[in-house]
Amino acid sequence: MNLSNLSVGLSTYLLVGAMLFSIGLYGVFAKRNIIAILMSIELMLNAVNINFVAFNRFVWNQKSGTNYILTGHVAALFVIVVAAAEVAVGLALVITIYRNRQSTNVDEFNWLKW
Amino acid sequence: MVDFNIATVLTPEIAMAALALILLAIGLLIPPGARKGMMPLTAFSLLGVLGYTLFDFFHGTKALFLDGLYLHDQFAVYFKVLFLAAALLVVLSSGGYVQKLAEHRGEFYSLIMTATLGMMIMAGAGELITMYIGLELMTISFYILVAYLSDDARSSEAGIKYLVLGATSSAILLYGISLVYGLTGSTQYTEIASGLGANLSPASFLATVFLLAGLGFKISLVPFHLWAPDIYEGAPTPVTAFLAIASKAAAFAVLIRVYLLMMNSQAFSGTGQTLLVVLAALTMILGNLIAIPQTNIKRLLAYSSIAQAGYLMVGIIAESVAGVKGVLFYAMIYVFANMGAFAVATHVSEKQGSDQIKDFAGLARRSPLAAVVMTASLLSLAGIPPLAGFVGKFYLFSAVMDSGYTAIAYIGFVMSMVSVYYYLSVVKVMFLGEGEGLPDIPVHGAVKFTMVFTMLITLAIGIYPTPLAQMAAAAAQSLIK
Amino acid sequence: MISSALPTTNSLLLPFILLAPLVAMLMIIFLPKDESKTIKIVAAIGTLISLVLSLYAFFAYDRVLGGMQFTLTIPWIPDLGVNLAFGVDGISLPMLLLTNIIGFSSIYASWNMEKRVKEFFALLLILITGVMGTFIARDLFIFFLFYEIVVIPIYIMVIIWGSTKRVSKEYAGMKLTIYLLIGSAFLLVGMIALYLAAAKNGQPTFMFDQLAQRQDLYSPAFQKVAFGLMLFGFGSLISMFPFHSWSPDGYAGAPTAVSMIHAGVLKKIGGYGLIRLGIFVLPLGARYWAPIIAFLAICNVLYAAFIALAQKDLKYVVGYSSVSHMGYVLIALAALNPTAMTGAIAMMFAHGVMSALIFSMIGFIYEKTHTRNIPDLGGLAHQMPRLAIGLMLAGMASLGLPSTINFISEFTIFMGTIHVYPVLAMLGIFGIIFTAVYILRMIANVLFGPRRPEWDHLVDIRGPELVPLVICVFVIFITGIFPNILLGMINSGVYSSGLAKVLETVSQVKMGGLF
Amino acid sequence: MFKEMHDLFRWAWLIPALPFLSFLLIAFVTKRSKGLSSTVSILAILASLGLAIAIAIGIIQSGAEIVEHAAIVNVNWLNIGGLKIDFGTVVDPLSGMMLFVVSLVASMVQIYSLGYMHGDKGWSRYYCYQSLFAASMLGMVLATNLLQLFIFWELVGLCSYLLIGFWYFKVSAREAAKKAFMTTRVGDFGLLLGMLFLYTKFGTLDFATLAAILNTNIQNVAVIGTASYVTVMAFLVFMGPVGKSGQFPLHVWLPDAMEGPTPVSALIHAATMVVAGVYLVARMYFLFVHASPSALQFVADIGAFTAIFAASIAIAQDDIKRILAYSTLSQLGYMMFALGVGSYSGSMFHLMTHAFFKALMFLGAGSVIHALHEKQNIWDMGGLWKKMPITGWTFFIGVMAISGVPPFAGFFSKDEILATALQNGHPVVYAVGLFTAFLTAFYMSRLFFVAFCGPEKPENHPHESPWSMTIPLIILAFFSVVGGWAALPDHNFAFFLHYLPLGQEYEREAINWGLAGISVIAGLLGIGLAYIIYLKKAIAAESIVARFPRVYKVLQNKYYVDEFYLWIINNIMGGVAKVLYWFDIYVIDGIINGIAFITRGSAKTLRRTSTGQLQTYAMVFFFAVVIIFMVFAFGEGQLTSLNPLATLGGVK
Repeated sequence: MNLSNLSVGLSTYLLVGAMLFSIGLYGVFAKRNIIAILMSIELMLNAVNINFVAFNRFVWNQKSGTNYILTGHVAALFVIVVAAAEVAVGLALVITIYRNRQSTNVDEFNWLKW
Repeated sequence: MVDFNIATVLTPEIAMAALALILLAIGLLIPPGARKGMMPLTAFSLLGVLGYTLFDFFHGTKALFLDGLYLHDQFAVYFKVLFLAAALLVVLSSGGYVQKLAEHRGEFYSLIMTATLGMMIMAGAGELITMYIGLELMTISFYILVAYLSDDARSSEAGIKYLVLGATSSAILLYGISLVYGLTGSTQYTEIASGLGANLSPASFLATVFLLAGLGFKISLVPFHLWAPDIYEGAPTPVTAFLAIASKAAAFAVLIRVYLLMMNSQAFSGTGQTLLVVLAALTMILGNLIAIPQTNIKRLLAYSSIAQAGYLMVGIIAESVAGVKGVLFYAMIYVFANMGAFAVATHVSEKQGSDQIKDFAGLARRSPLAAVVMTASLLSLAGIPPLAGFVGKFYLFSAVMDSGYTAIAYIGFVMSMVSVYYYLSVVKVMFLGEGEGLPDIPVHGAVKFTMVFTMLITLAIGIYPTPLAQMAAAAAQSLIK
Repeated sequence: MISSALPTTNSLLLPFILLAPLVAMLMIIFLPKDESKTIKIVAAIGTLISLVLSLYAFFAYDRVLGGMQFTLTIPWIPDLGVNLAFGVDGISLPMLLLTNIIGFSSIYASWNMEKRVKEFFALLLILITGVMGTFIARDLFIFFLFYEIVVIPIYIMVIIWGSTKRVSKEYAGMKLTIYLLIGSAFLLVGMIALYLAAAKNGQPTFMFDQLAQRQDLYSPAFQKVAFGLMLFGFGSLISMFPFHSWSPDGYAGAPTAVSMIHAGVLKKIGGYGLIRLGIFVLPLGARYWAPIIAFLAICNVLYAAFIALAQKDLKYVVGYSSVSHMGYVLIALAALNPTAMTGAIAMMFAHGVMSALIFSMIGFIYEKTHTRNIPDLGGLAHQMPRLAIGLMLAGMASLGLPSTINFISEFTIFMGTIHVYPVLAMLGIFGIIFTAVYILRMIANVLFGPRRPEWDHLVDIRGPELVPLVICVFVIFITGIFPNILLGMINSGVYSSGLAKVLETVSQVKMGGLF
Repeated sequence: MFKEMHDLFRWAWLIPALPFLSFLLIAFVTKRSKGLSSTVSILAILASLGLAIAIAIGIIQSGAEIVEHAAIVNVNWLNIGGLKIDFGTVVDPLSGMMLFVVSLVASMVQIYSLGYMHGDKGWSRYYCYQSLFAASMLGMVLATNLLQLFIFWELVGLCSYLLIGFWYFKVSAREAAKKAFMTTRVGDFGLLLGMLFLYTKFGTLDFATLAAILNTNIQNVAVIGTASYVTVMAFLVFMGPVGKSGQFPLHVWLPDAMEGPTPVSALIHAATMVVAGVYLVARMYFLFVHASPSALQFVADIGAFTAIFAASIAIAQDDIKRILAYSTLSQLGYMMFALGVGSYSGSMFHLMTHAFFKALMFLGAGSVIHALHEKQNIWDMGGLWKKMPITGWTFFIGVMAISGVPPFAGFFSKDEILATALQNGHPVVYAVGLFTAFLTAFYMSRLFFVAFCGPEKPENHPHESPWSMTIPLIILAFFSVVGGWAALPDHNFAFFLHYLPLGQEYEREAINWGLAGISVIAGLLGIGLAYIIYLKKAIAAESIVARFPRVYKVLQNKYYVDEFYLWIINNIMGGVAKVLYWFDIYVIDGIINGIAFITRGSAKTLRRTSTGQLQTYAMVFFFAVVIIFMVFAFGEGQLTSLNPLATLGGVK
């Protein structure tokens, strides 16, 4: 029997990435709690990471000389860092607004409109 | 590729980074009483960097280094000059405003610095990830700046909104980047351009649209503009100014590079341009229309700046040296015009404690200078000669008409005349209303300097645009070989 | 004809004319608020200087040589091909003189202004400068620049110093401004299109004469569209039917000085532009549109004249009458022959002086009686004989009484038009009857009739208030009795500037049904 | 001999110049002092009179020569591409005669006014206008081309406007002045058109040149089928005289013009200005001659109709000045139809004589009104002859003259006209003229008998007017007597300004005493009838009125022409004006405001799109992305086909 049929290919990764992304997007649209929304955003960013790594691994894994070109992996690392910073700031802001509004429900954050 | 020394080329960026840290440190170390000195300090250091960058613009060498990661051409330097000028003016005009924030004065300025640094990186990036880093550096600094009035619910609401929407949009942008990488195996503009070539898979469409959306969010291009008014209204006025001017300009710097170098493959351009034409038209129309019934000066300026983004898009649509030149020229004068308006808005709202247009009543009597500056800036935004806005619009629209799009020119000019309507209604309030009982508003110091300076520049460029035009032309040339 | 770049005294004349009011304006800005007397005097001196200089230009101009004189050309925006080019010929010189005459008298017409004097005169001087600039510019870009400069000061002056009658002054001001700006938007598109078409084979330029030289670059189709755009822009400025509705409201809302300048010269920029830009540069387009213009022109004449019959407010009467008179200018333009052109320009001059006079007189009436409603007035000749003389002479000029310049202008126009559009021209001439009706009605009901005790306290105009009266009346009659002073100049302009040659190419002399 | 005369003629321009000078003087210098103003004005006009007499003598001496080539002086006035106009002076018998008449009557009237206007606070203004009028009238007479004539024509119109409205505080005067200006304006419209066509056709407005062109190549004008064109021009030009000389249907302004001071009525609305129309037709006679006969026929018909029409109205009027006004109208009609029937010299002759006796009668009426303190109704008068002998006698001469009783002036002129009418084959016109002569005699003598004879009214305490008023009366009376003798022995007057339309020689013709007798009889009949009715009271006027009440009513109301015009102006014109104004405000402005309203409204609704809900924003953002992607992926072809849409406007 051919094991290669069982092998998990690029499309699988991309699919996972896409699903994660969509879930995250849904979370951003649907969740009422600001914390949850931040988490959903994290999901989206991680979907991106999966894409990067997958692409690098399956499509563009050429070498130059002896060492691989790891653009995708590096990009993923950067994204992780940035995401961390983003969430840090995000949580800080959540605290601030909670102090001001005694709520984390985004529906109530509509003082600024029209 | 001429040989060069990274140190010399990257000096501005390095300097900005260092300054950011130093200011942060000083802000923490020195006692609150002595923090008055922060503003001049920041201003002068910015001035130094600006001076160097200007010098760099005229005498610097065109360079592409770190394997094309980072570009050093007059295009990039032009934008750096623009960001630094904007930052400088913001800092100058924000002096009195920031005085009111007892704490964290140091952070404020250092955050401005980091944001500026982010923009500079965006302008210089020759590659998507670097661009993204710069963009996030800028955006995250802005998250904090927007929510800076920690005890003002509106400010923090604006912060939250900006954070969520900004993060989402950058996620989408990133997804696009990842797709591009997947399609071409590279994140460098030049290689992507060759990689995409003429083959158009749905994936490349998706990538393009995601990139466009991500950047369109930053330049508040309709329909990605919805965040702008809320954030602008909630944020501290100097931050609003900086957001409206510099971050938009930075996004444009990236958009021009990406669009002209990367997206612009033949098979693509037909649809792409039509699409951009439609979006630009929508931006101009919606921006100007919705601005009409606004009652809050910051919100009004927000919508007006959306409309301005529409005008700038026109230059990109032209897809020509002239077009890019127009964008560069207009972006620069847009800095001064908008800064004038925001400086007045900052000052008045600081003295008045509100941003309502009706509180500008009788400003002509209470503070003639402020009223005149406001009028001049608004009219420049509307593109009324002899103010700079007119020449800028002329460059943009003559370029786009030269490329064969006349409809957009009609829309653009008609809408800018419509914009006169709401600008004038502000002017009316300032000149007609006697504003009895409202106190006089004295203007002096750095704020006065900012107002007069911006107005003079606006007027001077409007009357004799040649020097700036030459700079813009050079920058545009350097971009398009 | 581009003069040598290095300026001579002659070439500096026009910049001086332009700068004099500007300098006065700057001085006023730095004068203290309450020095209203000084401010007025400074303003008067500033305009007087440019009036004297432009008079000098008018008489120093060499009619035999013709063409652009006192030229000054400085490359301004090289990459656009914009030159800071000044110069005057027989067409623009009368307009320049007119501007200065009206500017000077408008200062005196608002001599009793007490409210926010400083701002008022500063803005007024900007206004005058802007209008002057449009007439001496030899470069389309500069022309447009100056034209749009004037729009905003007008708005501010209307909303601050204006008066609210049938419509609020805010409405009037905004209507006036937006209307003209929308018009100028289309104008701008046309301008850019023209500029791009002219720059096809390199060498972008905005110079009127060079644009005109590059005829071969403009296809007929292009000319039609471009001229259409210009027509909309300039037409709404010269209040061509049906784009006239800003004008009566605007004049009614505006303060006296603004009404004087607006009706007197600003409107004329429309006609001037149509000649300089439309007919000079786009003759084929002009020819295509000419019949339509002629028709609309007659609509102007009769329609506005009729409406003027139904007016109660003095300023509305005059506002509509100015719309009606502009019809004559328009049909003359549409006739496309040198005689009519001469008449058109003369008419613009004549109507300018006349309307300045009549508006200043109405301004005084309003200032003294605080009403412009004709039924409330009457018998003012008893209390204010000088004012009565002024208003009556203005009225007589307006209905084209011989020995006023207005008559000769109208006559020349008819002479040039009658064989091109016989029927329309006859209808136009028919308009003089209605003009007579509403003007005489106005004069009779305002000035004559039994003495009204409620006006006994009024003092007749005197001192500085007499300046507009004296100047305008003098100009109206001196040019009316010796028409060669003005029409000779214009004629030399029409021929030496090459306009006549252009017109020959499109001359459409057709004997109408009667012939 | 003719040469030095010619040098004299070169100075003709002084005649209008002097009064104009005095006008300027009064207006700018002497208006403060009454005495000075009147003196300046009168001196100026007397000087002009002297010059005019000198020139007249010169003309008579130079005889036929001056007719062959009139003494013309021209200076360029306006010279532009496609339009060249000269100003100048023409001295020929026609203008000479007019100069004399005008300056004479003008100076008489100005002297007369010394007494009549005494104590009026508008004294200086009055003389100012008088001088201006004299200047323009004389200038018009001397005009060498149609435009120059038109300019002065309008100026005299202005003066008449000013002088009718001289007492501007009287509403009636104000309205009358307005009416006069507007009505004549209607005529001027035609005249202006005529000028334009003439110039477009012949490239000149100069009388001499025009005449030459028409005389020489009348055939080839006819050949290219433009004879009709000439006729059109003739009709148009004739519209001017119809307005100015108060021919039907534009006669309405003249009677109202009597609101002005009586001397003004005498000068402007009887002797000089109103005959300007006649003068113009005479000047442009070549045009009418070369036009199709219908043109002259038309002139004749209009004139004749006006003559009898006005005369019939005059019968039923009671206001002394109005009677005179209508008689003026009818006499103008006389002159007009004289021209129409080809009695050129007769018309001019009558113009002259009429100027004398009508001015005389107006001044007489003025003297009466003066004496009776502004009473104008003839039934309030009576028996004035005894109280005011000079006025009475002179007025009597006037009546005799106008009734065509020999040897008074009117007899000769009227006779010549009627004679020519019959000879040139216009029997109807002749009959009308004859009947008009009868009517004229009737109402004039009616006026005279009622006002001057019969019983005195006790409430009146009339007294003779001062010398300043009586002397002009006497002078004019003298001319009314001898003025006609110019025709003796055989139409010398006609010779004196004979006119050679088609170059044929002028042959003297003797007065046809038979025809003359008939017209004299008509006149005497009229006088007799009046005598019987109003002096002998043999037939009660009331009974006649009672016999035809409707006719009388119609006559008294002047055939309701004024009412008709008034109705038109108020209802038609006013109505249209109101409708158009409504249209302007609610339709044209409505569209503008509508656009503005729509813009603001849409802005208000669009504003609601930013709800403040960040999740909505996020969704909009994302779905926008999706839509754009769809458009991209599936709309490639369609969108590129949309691309031309982007270049809409077609400029590029």
